[in-house]
Formats: sequence, structure tokens, C-alpha cells
Amino acid sequence: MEKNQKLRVTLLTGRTIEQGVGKERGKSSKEYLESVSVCYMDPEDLKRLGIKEKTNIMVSTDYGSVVVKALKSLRAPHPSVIFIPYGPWANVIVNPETHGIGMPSFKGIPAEVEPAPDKPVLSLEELLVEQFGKKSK
Amino acid sequence: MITLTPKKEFRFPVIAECINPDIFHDKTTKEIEELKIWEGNKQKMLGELFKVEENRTENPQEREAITINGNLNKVRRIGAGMKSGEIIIHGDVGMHLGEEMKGGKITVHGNVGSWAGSMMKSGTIEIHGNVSDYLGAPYRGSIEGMRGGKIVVYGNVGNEAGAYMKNGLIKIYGNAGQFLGLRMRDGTIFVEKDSGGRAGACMKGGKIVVGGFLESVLPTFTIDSIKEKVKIEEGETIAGPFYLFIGDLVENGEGKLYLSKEKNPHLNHYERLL
Amino acid sequence: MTVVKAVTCPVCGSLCDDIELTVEDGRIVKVKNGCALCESKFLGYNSEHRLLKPLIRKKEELVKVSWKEAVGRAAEILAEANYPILYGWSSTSCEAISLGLELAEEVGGVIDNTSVVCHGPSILSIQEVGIPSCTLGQIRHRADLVVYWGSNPWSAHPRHIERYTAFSEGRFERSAWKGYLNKIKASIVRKKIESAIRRVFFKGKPSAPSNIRNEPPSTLQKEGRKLIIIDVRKTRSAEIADYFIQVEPNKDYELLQAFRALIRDQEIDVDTVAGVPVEYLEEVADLMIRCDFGVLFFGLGLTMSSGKLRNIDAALSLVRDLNMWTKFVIMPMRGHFNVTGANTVFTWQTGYPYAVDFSLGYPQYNPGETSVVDVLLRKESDAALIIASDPVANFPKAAAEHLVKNLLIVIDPHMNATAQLADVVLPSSFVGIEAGGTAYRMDHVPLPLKKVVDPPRGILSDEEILRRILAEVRKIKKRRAEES
Amino acid sequence: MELLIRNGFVYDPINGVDGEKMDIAVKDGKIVEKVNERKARKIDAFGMMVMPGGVDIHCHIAGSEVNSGRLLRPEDHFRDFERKTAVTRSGVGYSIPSTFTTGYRYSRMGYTTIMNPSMPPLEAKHTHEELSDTPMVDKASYPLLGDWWFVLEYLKDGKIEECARHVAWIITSTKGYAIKIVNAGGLEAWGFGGNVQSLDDQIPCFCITPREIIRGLCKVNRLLNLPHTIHVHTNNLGKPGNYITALETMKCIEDLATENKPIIHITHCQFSAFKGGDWRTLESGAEEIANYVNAHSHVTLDMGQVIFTDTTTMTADGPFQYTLYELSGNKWVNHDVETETSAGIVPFHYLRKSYVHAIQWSIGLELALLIKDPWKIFLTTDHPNGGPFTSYPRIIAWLMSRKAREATLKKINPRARSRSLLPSINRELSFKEIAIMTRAGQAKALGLKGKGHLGIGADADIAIYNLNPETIDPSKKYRIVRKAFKRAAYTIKNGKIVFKNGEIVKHLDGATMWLDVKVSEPAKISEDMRRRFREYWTVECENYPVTENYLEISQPINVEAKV
Repeated sequence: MEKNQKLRVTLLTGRTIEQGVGKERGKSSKEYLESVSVCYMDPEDLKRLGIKEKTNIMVSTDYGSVVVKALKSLRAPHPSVIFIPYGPWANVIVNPETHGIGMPSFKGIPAEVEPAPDKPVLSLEELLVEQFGKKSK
Repeated sequence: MITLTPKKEFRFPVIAECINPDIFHDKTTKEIEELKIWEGNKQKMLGELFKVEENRTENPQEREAITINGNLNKVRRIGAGMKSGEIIIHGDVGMHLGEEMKGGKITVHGNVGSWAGSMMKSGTIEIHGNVSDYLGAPYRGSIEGMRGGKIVVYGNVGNEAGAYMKNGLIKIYGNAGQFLGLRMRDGTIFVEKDSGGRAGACMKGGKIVVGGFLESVLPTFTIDSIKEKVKIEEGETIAGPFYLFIGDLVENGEGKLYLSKEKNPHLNHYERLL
Repeated sequence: MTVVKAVTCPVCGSLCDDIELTVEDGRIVKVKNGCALCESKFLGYNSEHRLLKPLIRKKEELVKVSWKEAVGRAAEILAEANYPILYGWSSTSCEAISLGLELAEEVGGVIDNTSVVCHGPSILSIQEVGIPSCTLGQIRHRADLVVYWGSNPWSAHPRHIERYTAFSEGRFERSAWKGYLNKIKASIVRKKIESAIRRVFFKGKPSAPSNIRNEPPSTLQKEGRKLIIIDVRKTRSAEIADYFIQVEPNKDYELLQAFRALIRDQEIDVDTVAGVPVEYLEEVADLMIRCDFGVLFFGLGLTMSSGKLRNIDAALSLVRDLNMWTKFVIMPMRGHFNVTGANTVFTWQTGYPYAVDFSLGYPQYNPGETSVVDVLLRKESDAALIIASDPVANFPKAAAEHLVKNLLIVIDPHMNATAQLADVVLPSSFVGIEAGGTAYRMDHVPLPLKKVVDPPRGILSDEEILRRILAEVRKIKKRRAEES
Repeated sequence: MELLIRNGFVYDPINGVDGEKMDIAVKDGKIVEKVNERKARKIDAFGMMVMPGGVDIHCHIAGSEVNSGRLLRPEDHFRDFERKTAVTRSGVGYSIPSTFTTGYRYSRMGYTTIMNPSMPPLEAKHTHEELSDTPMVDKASYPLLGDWWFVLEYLKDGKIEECARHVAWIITSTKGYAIKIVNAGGLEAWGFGGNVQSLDDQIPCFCITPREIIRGLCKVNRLLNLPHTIHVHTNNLGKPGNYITALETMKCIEDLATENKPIIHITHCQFSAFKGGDWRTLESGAEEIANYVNAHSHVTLDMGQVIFTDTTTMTADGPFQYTLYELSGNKWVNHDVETETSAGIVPFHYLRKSYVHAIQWSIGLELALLIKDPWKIFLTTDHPNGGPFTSYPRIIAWLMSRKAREATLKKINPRARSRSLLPSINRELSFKEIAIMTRAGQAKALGLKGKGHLGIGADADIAIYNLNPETIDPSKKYRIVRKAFKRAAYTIKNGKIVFKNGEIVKHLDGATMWLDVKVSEPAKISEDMRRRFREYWTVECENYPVTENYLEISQPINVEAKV
């Protein structure tokens, strides 16, 4: 199979039970942070990228890029559809446009995925600093 | 002629329905400066936010006109409910421009926020720039869409332009967003370039003409025929050919959706049904 | 050791109120009847991430201060703001929400709740179409056709199916649980046989399962309750369904409109809609018309994907139209445990369910204009109070970016991303565990939230914190009025 | 605090005072014999009319259906708003005002007591939360019990006393005030999309008829000794020909009446007084109903007057609301409540030029004018179903002035005008009769001892209107009458001036009245009850009752039941 270095996909974001459980433990909890800095992909798509599960990948949209850990989806097949649970990582790359109704676009966003084995998944603190800079008044 | 110039770059929303030729009419410059206006949660006077200048002119039509120069993208409700006169804006302008307008004319050389011409009854709005969403559409929960008048946009428009339209004309020389002419009952919408998906969703009547590309036609529209040309308004006819679709079936609608045959080759599979 | 019965679970919009908690030495040690989310909350809420002292940002660092100082600073920020936002509210009590509205009115702010980023579009469509709905018990007693669309109850509302729908026991309809068990058994056997056949004959990789072209099974015609799941991906909920329809991403609107045409027996010019053959859809449409009582639950899969409010518009219209033939109802699957309550209290006090702007001294409502994400994207606010929510983690980056530039007050029991970037952090008790109140279930049934244990020393409830801020704001305004 | 209202023309029909010039003394929130003239605050009511505060027996102002209506209709209220003032909260108005605004607007008209007629027991907390946020007025709410499974099952088995005990339990648990019956049995049938068509239709799956429910609950009401009668929204409401159902409903309990006392209240009777086979041939059944009511003393009614305006209809009558949706094509909300009831909402515009709407307008006024005894028929619009409560002054004008009626008659659909009975009716009501229909009669029908009159010991809820009965001829100057009732000169609640000079001057929380019904053997939360709870509802029985903390000011009324 031909191995693409970049894959064009549709990004969905949403709830998972792991994220729900983690959230109730606290939004700084390890469970929560680990449950939302991942990306579920179709195993075939992983193959197309030429990577194994748990490799870091970079997901990019028109609105930003973020590094998350690729996980094999248990609910395949859904070729070219990737899923990132709600959380700070997903929000870097979702579409903020509300089209006059108050709601940004959290689902069905065109995105690109590429392997990023050498780039780390940032911690929440690092991500906040990267995205918003240091808070100073 | 009254000329208004913002005294600063606005940061908070400015609610300026007092900027209206009917209200300015017969007022002195000082009286205009004292009109109430809101900036954020503080009530101010127009003169605190805008420099007001009067250029005397004998031409009665010009005398009624208001010219505004500058960035007004935070300024909402300009010309809301106006019945006559003219507003000319050089710069971007905020939401609800000319909402519930009943007459007169607004010209904007710049971009315009959402709900421009919302629930408009008569008059003209001409926009030489882009417009955000809900052009000519009604307020939340209301079915009272545009009832008359004319809106011409030379740039692009966002989603749901012409929603619930009952009469009048919207001409867009750029692209349109999704749900163009949603639930429209009558009137005409013309888009020279491309339209986003779901054009004509739930329409019951009226006419939508798309001169460019439309990604897909809703499954609840049926192909009727191919038309060589279509009339936009008195004295203006556009040459086709156009696919004519009728819909929306889900509302037992008889709306007409004209799509350029040339720009939409992906729809040629419908021809087998003709 | 005491056992507290009939506790309402403050996690999701299902608001299960049959939770039994065992309390020992002021700590919850055991949870009975709850789902994984419920257990996680009751057993894990008091984690090391708990905020125990009010904090104020001084020279870049958050430092511990007294309640007086923190509340004073918060009140000062709000009283001086020109266009403050007050956001969150869906995970606190109606009593606190009520005070929040009073505070927003007092400071001339924009108050918004989290429905703006979940079921806000649903509300906008309800305002155009209406909504035929009911309480959940009605569905338990009567529904013989249950459809979940763009919603994954198994993960987001884990007890929804067993308490209220397909697997619940009603007066006129029985649980479909047994049928489901049999189906699982059969499928295990089938999988074993298939894998044996593969091992013997092919020795290769398994052929791709054909979910996308998944024909309606004959069991769909059976008597009794049926469960249909419609989604863009095969969720855990989809696995227990009698029928799963996989819709192409962003094509829900087309599918819904096609159903609307099909139930009226109208011909469609195309062969497939949203990737599903029209003949399959006809069968499902037929099922919808023939059921005695149908229900369509929808989730964020509909409100968030392309079409947003119009997807809901189509879903509401479909269900309304179905009432020409049978009884059919529809309900949004509300996420936060009291997001319905937030909408409810907002509406009775202001006339509008969310996105209410008090800057002109009276309530104004127009999502897209007065909604918090739009206010942030337009960079209009200058101060923010965030309660029981974490917008830095939930909002798109561009919105969060402006939020953290505001003078930012956070009321929350836990340290979260927003609190980390706040100027004032006010630690609160957990509503429904350490503080009582009222919450509304997704079907608008109000339920009491219990205070089961005491909060840590010095921690106040949301209600009390807001009351203090409001009193302080009034003092400042009075002082200012006297000065001028 | 003491207050002395001097020299007003006092209308206090319960105490037989008919426009006499006298002083009213108030102390500590009650009417007293006299106060210390030097210390008391004085109101000079010379040339004005003094009445007990207005009482509204039936207006939908709080709870889940009202609030769904608010949510449904931003376009109804975005132009009609109230700014925050130093004493008042902000809000929005028109047909379904927000809670604070509701209280202020009632107070502005001199009303001080209002009854919210439709409370789904399961959602009673919601109703009470909203009532607690409705300032300026005392209030109460009627739980919907006509389709409650417990009622259907006990009545089917003939267990009246058992039924009564459970009704007592639910009234007290939901902090309710009266038994409300809406389209008896029809709402249960609506659970599967059905309805009942007559008093003798069987209710699917329950083997009982609407007649049995109405009779049963009427008996229960008597056993429990409740201050108000059963409060009935008839079957077939809103359907042509339904005046027969209304008559049958009144007749079906005739034999249960004793001592010439009312035992049933037919609410918003206009909607149940349609004669004719279909909408085209619709005509008024007001005369038939009035004849019956004039000849019997076991019935009271309220009008449910229609106003030509855009409003929002909302009732617990789910099937009726669906029909209204089908007729109008407007947006539609349905909300069925498990084991208890249903609800529906449809925005509606009553048009002068519509034949049906004009006939409806005429029916309401005909009822009020043809029924001779004002103690039997009360002024309502079934707010907001016939129109918002803020239009009461217009109805007063129509009732007091033939000229006012003619002015409107001229503008309505000509065919409806030709069929209207109004041109043949000369009656013009007096101020005394208006006082009965808007306060005294309503309070009496409700069994509210301290309301609707100005006798010693009554609650000091008083309205003063800027009208001089000696100089004004309401028949001719109906516009002045309308204006005066629209905006009281003073409204006094609990002895405090809350409204004057066109402004709310004091924000005051009213009490929520409810019945603490004492039965000899209360329905126990037994294991059996618990089990049925789990089976019937989706909440635990511990979480079902409305605890007193939901009532801003709780005012229990003790009732000693006969069971």
C-alpha cells in the first residue's frame, strides 16, 4: 500500500466515556488530560500514514495545528474520519466560525494528519503557554 | 448634509439606532450631538462618540443625507426602521444595518455585519463589500422575512440570506453561503457566483437563481426542465441555460431553483429524468 | 456510617435520582446504582486538584488571599466593566443561576450558559418550529421505536437506555434487554463460525465488514421495542442497536429531509442520500409511520455538524410531521446536569433561554450577536466571570484567546485550564454533593440536589459566593453614585 | 404601618358596600376598624374608586408550559421590554411576560391575587419556583389531576375514599390549591395520539369514562372539603358543537349539588360554547349555556374572552393544541407528562376579520352579559389563551358600554357581526358588577376568606382607581374607564403602597397559598406506594414532593377533610 505522508481527513470532536470519567476527577487530573490528547483513527488510515498505534501525529486545520497521540479506533471502519475528544487539544484546531448562531463548528472540519514521532504531546501547562502565552497584567 | 466621523476606534458595541435620517431631520447639529447612544453598558451622547458636521446645501435630497466615514464595525442598528432619506457609509459597519427599513437608501462602501436589512419592508440597501449572515432574514422565532425593497451586494454573503423572504429582491454578485433563501415564500434571490449547500431548503415559493456552482441539490427537490433564460427583475434577464428544480417537497413547496447548467456539470445525471 | 438514598446525580442531563451513597467520616466511600461517570464524580471529586483558598493574580502569579479580598476584587472588576460576560451556569444549581442573572442585570453584562456551544442551535430551531416532546417516563411506558441520532448515550448518558428507553420496563412496553442478550449470544456464535471458516478456507485477512451498506435486518419488523442508531461513526451505542445507519459526515440534513419526503410517500430523484440507499430509508420511514409511539433523541452530532441549527430544524419538522400518522416525540440529549435548568431559569426571568445581554438595562437576545463565543471573537468584552465551566478548554482557540485577555474571575471547585489563566479564583463547593439546590432533567423535570457531605473548611457554595459578589457590587455602585 | 384611605367611593360587594363614600383603615397588612389618624399615612381618595385588590381565578403565569411558551417566542417579546429601575427587575412582556414583569403588570392594574390554573404535579417545583419569582401578588396553583393514573385506577374500582386520600396527598405534596381537570381522559388517550369525543367514551386501557372521572373528582372535592370547586376545562374544548359537551358536563354532576352551592367551575367557557357543525357554520352557544346557568346554582364560570391580538395559546389539552397547530400551521410545542397529564403550545393571532375569531370574541361577551348573576361568571381571558391579561380593561369597557361593543362590532367580520347576539343585548354592567366579576366573585368562588373584600380583618390588598362614579358615565366614556383600570391610581398590597403615579414604588414578594389537607388516615408512603412510584414515574418518591423552601413566602391553609 502506498504510504502518504499527509492524509486529508474529516475531523470530528465529541465525548467519550473516558473523557467523561476523567472530567469528573478534575480537569487537571491525569486521567482527563490523557483522555483528551489523543486522536482515534481508522486502522487503515494508520497504515496509510505508515505508523503504528500510539505514535504522535500532527493534526492541522485552517485554524491551527496540534500534536496528539494516534490511537486505533475500535469502531472502524470510518476511513478518512478522525476523532479527538473535547478538550484543550481539540480546540486548537476546531473552526471558531459561528455563522451568526453562537456555536462554533466542532464537527466535520477538513483536516490534515501527518506523523510527528519526534514532536511531543504538550502538557496542559505547556499547551496553554504555547497557545496563550504567559498571563501577565 | 450631515457627516459623522467616529472619534475613536470603538471597542464595545455601540447601539446607534438614532443614526437615522428621520430622526436627524429638522434637528440642529447640537441636537444631533445630544441624541442618546449606547456604548457597552453606558449611555452616551452621539457627540461624545462621533464628530458631527453639517455641510449646508440647498439641494433638499442631499440635505437629508447622512454620510459616515470610518470604521463602524462595532456600530449596530444604523438606519433601523428608517422611512426616507439616505445614509452613505465609507467603511465597515456592524450588525442590523437598516433593520425593518421602510424606505430610503443605504449605501455602504465596506463590509457589513449580520442581519443587514432584516425584516425590511421597502427601500434600497447597496453594499460594495461582503455581508455576514442572515441578510434580510427575520428576528429569532419570527417568520416575518423581507417583505419588499431591494438589497444589492457586490461581494459575498454568509448563511441564510433571504430566509423567510416574502417579497422583494436580493442580488448578490459574489458567492452566497449555505441555506440561501431558506423557507422563502416569494420574491427573488439572484447569486451571480457560487452558492453554499442547501439552497432553497424548505422554500414554499419564490425564485432562486444561481449563476455559479452549487455542490448538490437537496434530495427533496425535483428536476422540472431546462430553461434558456430567467428573469431577475423588470428589465433584467439572465441567459442560461439553467436547470430548473422545483421544491421543497417537504413543505409541498413550489419554489423555483435555477442553477447554471454550464457551471454544474455534476448535476447532468438529472437530465435522464427529463 | 450512613447511607443516603435517592440522591440526584450531578453529572449528565439524565439526572438519575436513585443513587445511594455510603458516607463514612464525612467522606463518600461507596456508590450504588450509578454509572461510571457517576461513580467517578462521587468518589473522585475531592481530588488533589481541589481549590481550597481564594486566589488573586499578583505579578503574574496566583497567590492565596482572604475571601474578603477576593470577593472585593471580583466585584470591583465587574462593577467597572463596560461590557462584562458571565458564562457557565450549566453545572450549578438553579438557585445560583438565579443570583447570576441578578448580578448580570446589576452590572449590565452579557450572561450566557453552555447551551450556546451544545444545544443552542436546537433552541434556535425550536423557536422556529416548536417541539413535540414529553417527559422520559412517557417514553418508558409507551415507546416502541427509539431512535438516537448523532448521540452516543452509552458514553455520554450511560443509564439513559436502561432507565428511560429501550431497556426500561414500562406500563405498555417491555424492556428489549432480553432480545438484546439473545442477539449478542447469536452474534458471538456467528463470529466464531465466521472466523473458523476464514481459518479453514482463506487464511487471509477478514473481508471488510459492511456497516456502511448495512441493510435493515428482518428483526426490525418484530413486535416490541426497537432501537435505531444514526451516526457518522459506529459508536458503542450503535453496537446494541437493532439497526445502525451510518450517515456521511455533514450530510445529516439531507438524510433528515429525505425522511420527511419519504414519510409523505414522495418520490425522490436520487438513489442514495448521505451514503444510504433510498430503499433502506423507505423501510425505516415505514417503521416510523407504523409505530405506536416513536421517539427521536438527538445529540451534538446534529447540532455541531454542517447545517447546525437547520439539522435540528429538519429533525423537529420530521417528528412534527410524523404526528399526522402516529405519536412521535423528540428530545435533545442535554449534556451538563443542569443545562436545562439554566435555560429554564434564564427564560422565566428574562424571556430568553441563553445569550442574554443586559447592557441596555433590559434583556436582549440574539445568539450570534449576544452569545459569548461571538462576543469573544469580536473582542468586545473587557471582563469575564466564569462559573462551573472551563471555556479555555472548551472554546475554539480564537475565542479563548480574547477571554484570557479579559479581567477574568473563575468560580470552580477544581483547578482547570481557565482558572490557571484567571485573575481571581474563587473556590466553590460541589453542587449536589456539598451543597443543595435544584436541577432540571433533560425533559424539564425538576429534581432536588442533595447536600450529602460538608465542603472542605472555608469553602463556600456558588450561591453564597455570588450573593457576596452581588452585595459588594451594589456597595461599590452606591458609593460611586454618592461620589458623583 | 398604618394607612388611612379617605373619602373614596368604596365598592365592596361582599360586605354590601356599593360606591359609598367612606374611609378604609389599614394596620399591619389588614383592614381594621380605625387607625390613629395623626400617625397613619393618608391617601386622599376623593373622587376615586376604592375596591379590593383584583383577583384572577385563571391565568397561566408560571410553570413548564408557560415557560416553554416564553422560550418558544422571542419574537413575541423582543419589542416589549421593561428596563431595570431602582426598585424593579427588568424583563420582557407581551403575551407571556417574564415572571417579574408579570407581577408588576398585574399590580399596575390593581390586581393582588392570581391563580395559576395548570400545574403538572411532577413539575410542580418548577411552577413554584416561578411563582416565587412573581412579585407583587399572592398566588396559588391547581395541580392537574383528571388524568392521573392513581385517580383513574381508584375511580375505576369505585374506591372514592382511597382516591380522596391520594388526592389530598398530591395536593399537599405539590403545594396545590384546587383540583384541576382538563379534557378528562383525553390527555391519557393523547399519550398514544388519541382523544375522547364525549363524556361516555372509554379511555383506552383504563376502562373508565370522562363522566366517571368528573363525577368522581367532584365527590372527592366534597369529601376533602376543599375551598374551591373542581376546576374544569371541558372535553371537546375548541371544537364546533361543544356547547353540548359543556352542558352535559354541568348536568352530569347536578345530582351531587347541595345547599345551592357551586360544585363545579367551568373555566374559559367561551372556548366550550361553540354551536354548529363545523368551522364554517360555527355560531354562539352562549344563550343555551347562559340559560342553563341562570337556572342552576351549582356552577360558576369564567369567560376566557378573546382579544383581537397576537397571543400564545397554552393548555394541558394536548390534542386540542395539536388541532390548533393543524389549523394555523404555526409552531407547536407538545409536552406530555408521565402518568399525569400533557400540555401544548401554539402561537395564535385572533383577527377581527376572521369569522371564527370574531364569533369567539362575541361568545365571551355574550356569556358575561346573558348570565344574570355576576357571582356566577368572572372576567378572564384565560391568559394568554384568549389574549394577555393586560387587556382586561378593554373587556371591562365592553361589559360596561354598549357603545364600546358597537365600536368593535363595526370592525369585525360582517358575517360574524350578523350572527352575533351582542346587538340584541342592552345590558351594561355597573361598577358593582365589575367589582364582583373581577374580585369579589372570584375570591368567593375560590373560598379565599381574606381576599376580594374590605371588611375588618381582610387582607389589606386594595386598588384605587381614578374614576368618580358620580361624574362619569361609563356607558359613554368607556375610554376613560378603560384607561383608569389599565393603570390604578394606587395599588396597595399587604397594607403597603406598591404602585402609584404610574410606577412600581415598592417590590414586594407575595405569598404562595396552598392547602394542607388533613385526612384522618393519610395516604402512606408504603412499600406498595414506593413500588408504584418506581413503576409509574421516573423519579424517586422522596424527590417528588415540593418542599416548603420552594415557596418564597409559604402560606398553608388548613383544610379538615371528611375522610
